[in-house]
Amino acid sequence: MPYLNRRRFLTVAGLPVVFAARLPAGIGLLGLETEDPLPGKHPDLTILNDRPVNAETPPHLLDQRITGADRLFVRNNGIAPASPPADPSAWELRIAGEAVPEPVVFTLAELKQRFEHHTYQLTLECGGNGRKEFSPPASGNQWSTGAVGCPEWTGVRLRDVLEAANFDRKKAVYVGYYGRDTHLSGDPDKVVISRGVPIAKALEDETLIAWNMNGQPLPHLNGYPLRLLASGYPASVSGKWLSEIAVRDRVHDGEKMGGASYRVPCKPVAPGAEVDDEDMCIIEEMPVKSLLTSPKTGAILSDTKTLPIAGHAWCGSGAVSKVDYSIDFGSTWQACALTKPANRYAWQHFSAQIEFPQEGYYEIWARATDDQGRAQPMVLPNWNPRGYLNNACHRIAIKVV
Amino acid sequence: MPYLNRRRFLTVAGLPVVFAARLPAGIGLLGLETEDPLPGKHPDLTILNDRPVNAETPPHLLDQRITGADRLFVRNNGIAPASPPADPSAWELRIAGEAVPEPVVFTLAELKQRFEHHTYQLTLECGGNGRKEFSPPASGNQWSTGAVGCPEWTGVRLRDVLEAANFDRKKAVYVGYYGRDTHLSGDPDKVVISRGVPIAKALEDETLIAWNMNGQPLPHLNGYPLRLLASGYPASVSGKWLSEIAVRDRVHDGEKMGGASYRVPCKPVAPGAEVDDEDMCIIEEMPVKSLLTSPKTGAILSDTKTLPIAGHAWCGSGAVSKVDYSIDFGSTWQACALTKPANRYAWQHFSAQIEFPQEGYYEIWARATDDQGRAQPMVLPNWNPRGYLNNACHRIAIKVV
Amino acid sequence: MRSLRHFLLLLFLVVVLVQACSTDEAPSAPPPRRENIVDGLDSLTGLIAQGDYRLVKGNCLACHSAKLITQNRATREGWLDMIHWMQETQGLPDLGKNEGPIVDYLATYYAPEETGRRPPLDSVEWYILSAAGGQSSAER
Amino acid sequence: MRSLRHFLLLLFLVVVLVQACSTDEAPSAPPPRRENIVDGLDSLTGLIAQGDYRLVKGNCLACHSAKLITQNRATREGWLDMIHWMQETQGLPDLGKNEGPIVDYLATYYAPEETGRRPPLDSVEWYILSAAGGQSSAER
Repeated sequence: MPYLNRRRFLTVAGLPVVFAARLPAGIGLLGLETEDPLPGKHPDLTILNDRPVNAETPPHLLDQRITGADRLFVRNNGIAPASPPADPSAWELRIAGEAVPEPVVFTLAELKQRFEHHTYQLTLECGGNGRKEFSPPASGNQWSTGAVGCPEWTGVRLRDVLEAANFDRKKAVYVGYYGRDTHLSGDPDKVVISRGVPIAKALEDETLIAWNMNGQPLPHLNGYPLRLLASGYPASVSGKWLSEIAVRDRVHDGEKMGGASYRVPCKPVAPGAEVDDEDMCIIEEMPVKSLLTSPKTGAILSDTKTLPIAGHAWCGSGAVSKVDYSIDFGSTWQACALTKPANRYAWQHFSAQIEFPQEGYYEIWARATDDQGRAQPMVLPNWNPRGYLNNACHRIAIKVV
Repeated sequence: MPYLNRRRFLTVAGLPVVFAARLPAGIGLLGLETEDPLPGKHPDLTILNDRPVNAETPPHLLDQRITGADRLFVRNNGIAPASPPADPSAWELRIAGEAVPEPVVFTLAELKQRFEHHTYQLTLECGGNGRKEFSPPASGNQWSTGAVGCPEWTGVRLRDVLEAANFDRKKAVYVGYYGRDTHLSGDPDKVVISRGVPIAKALEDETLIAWNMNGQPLPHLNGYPLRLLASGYPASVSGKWLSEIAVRDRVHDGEKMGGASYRVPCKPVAPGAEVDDEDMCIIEEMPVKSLLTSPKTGAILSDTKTLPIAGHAWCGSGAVSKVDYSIDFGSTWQACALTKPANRYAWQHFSAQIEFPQEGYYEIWARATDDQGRAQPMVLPNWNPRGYLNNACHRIAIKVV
Repeated sequence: MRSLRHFLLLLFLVVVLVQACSTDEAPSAPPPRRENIVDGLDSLTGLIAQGDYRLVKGNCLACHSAKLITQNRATREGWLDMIHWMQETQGLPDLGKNEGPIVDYLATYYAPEETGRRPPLDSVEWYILSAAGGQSSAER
Repeated sequence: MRSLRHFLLLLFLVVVLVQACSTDEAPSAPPPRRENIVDGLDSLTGLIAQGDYRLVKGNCLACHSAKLITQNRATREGWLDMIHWMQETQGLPDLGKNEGPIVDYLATYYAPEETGRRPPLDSVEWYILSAAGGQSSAER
């Protein structure tokens, strides 16, 4: 019988439990723990779920140009490895799959020693960021705007490693990853999540096997000691606690590649529609988006009618070509200043100085447009069953008194 | 004691009536009548209220370039005169007020004979058109999109008549109207509504005292035999069953000129805010707006991916400079063809041919922009307590199968 | 004045009783519209037929249609504001002890809904549109 | 297997009773978090403390946090779909006779809300921002 500590007994005691007696060892009733579920993270992150750990970052905490490690959101599908590896340099990454002649294993030390190091600032955004606004509602973590960040990542190119494993360019269609997190059920044979990207994306310069974030080892909750990074796609393709890359001769069919997971209807559907699995398509490039990070929403201006605003804008491919803001609910728009990205897939920074015409309540809406002329919509874009890809304009509330 | 017919007895009988015994003569319990509340109107108008009569027109019924008399919405504040005048030519209009040396009375026959006739196509839109979308909700008739129309009106210029009454240009600030409708309470001393416009608006070429709509006498519900028309302002300034024009030396202070009636906060307020009367300002020019009148929403295209669309666009001053449509919730917009107005204050007609990229559910959004660069917002614009001036984009639903 | 009103009320009730017993209706005449409940709504007014809806029928519908109620949504405070506005400007008398139950009914069955800055398109009636020509071509 | 489970359940209850009577807690230790209701919510889980919320506590929280429930909204059918998905892919056992009451609870207290294509900005926490410099300047 599993060990049950006193606190757990007391809280279990009053319930009509049919399940508790079957609890596997180490699994308690949740919501009853007192430990910090977010070690190393900023205390103002919003915890959406503590098992698995999912937490997002309020917009004003993302004001930094390079997102701090303590501020990057956490979206775990399973349970992170219980403790960091004793010797991270011995961490093993296996390269396998139909398009590799035979599996090859590299330790983290070997990866660092053998391949050229690269550092890029790469945007990471959960495919479900913005799900909270879906109507009819979509099930899953109800992300508001904060499942996004843009730290600097250091590692080796996936391409270099696959080439060292002598992968077959003609056969290769997709890569899929595996990691060392544990399924929520505790079953060690269940894969938590195993997703990936088309081979062309895998071979891009910026697709990394990374061990450092902002010059420091990855935070434990974000994949320590090793993870994949394929920016521009939903963050779920960037596997954490990375232990294997499979170079596939077909579209990868790992856990959460099928069904409604990280897939949207191939054709637009009416809100609330039921969609068969066969009519769902895998999400690839994320749409253009922006976030107002300064000021924090709710600012009351009492001694001025002038307000500097700032934030970031990004998109899944190409670049953001402009950002505009509106204080009249989109009747008129004014241009913001916009920086070039530090590198491809890094978010860009916008800023403007707003002169309010008179006192009153205002909403400031920001709207980014990509280099294909596609702008953020002001309303929820195409509805989909799981609530992905909501890139509607971000907005904040301001009072001039 | 008032006369109560049998039907009224039966329906009153079962109720816990505290009020019925005090019913004035001629006033029954409403919702119990069987007569047509909309004589002369298209049967598909939507009745919002039958006492006072308020009815709006579904978008597809407004597809005509010149709105038919049977399709113009009805927004009455009181009860229309019980029966048309026996001799309309003897209908009297009095010109009075502080800025008129002494009151002058013209019969309708005199007006027709003495002054030059003018015909203009003039848009008439209720200030509360679109109120239904307000959130938090605003009280009053819950107009959807159909409290608008654009018939051709024939009459004389208000300016010519005021000049004939020798009004004082230096003293004149505002005109106010009075009409021959009856207050809901039945009290003959209560004024139903008495609004008006600034003198500059009153003196415009297109401000008419009109007796004809589309070459025929006005419909009874729309003001027969005589009404005011000051297009571009909320329709409530265009008084019906017109019996008097007061040329005022101050802003007119008639019924429904004050309080929250046809007024919005002078400064923008947060949704749901309480606003003191002294902080409310009279609505003047209506904002830019458009309506998709073809096809009717809900069209299923089974044998084509091509769809012609059409509609009208208008604004309270100046002209509409462009209309665009979007089928991706405003991420991208395409230009429509747009006609010039028949005359100032006439709505303009837009059209386009949509090629849908694939099967699926689509919403077609139309967005007009005025010659000042102000576009319709995609979302509810500034909230106000009574729900006026909602000019958010109109949209229809389409399926390509 | 008070006794006159009592007299009238009494007279009224007598007439109701007399009428209720009379059978002078021609057999071929359409039956009078009787109060009944269809799909949870009072068939004569469209009011939600729960709680004190009869108080609303008795006190509100002399001056305006029930549609002015059924198309609106408001909080308790909002409905009370509307009643007070009608009393101040439209001649509605004091509702006495009925005011509480009436406002309760309105705030319960006609409460505000949250629709955001853009409500969904709902209640779309779908129909087949042929490529050969829309319904609008004849009208323009 | 069945009798083993019965034995474990019995053992479990015995231990609960023994623990409930024990007083070996140091007096200075923080009091254990007891089940109670604050503002209508179960203080330990945040679940709305009405109806069969204890069934939800007992059957759902072994594998995931109550937050996965409290942040979601769905129809009865939607909640049932989620339960079936957990059973098919996540190892959730059959809930037996508890399934009905659990789904009823979820569909009642965590029903979908209509927010349209753009929800309102709500729960804004207002604060004074001085012209001298925003809070962001230090961070950028």
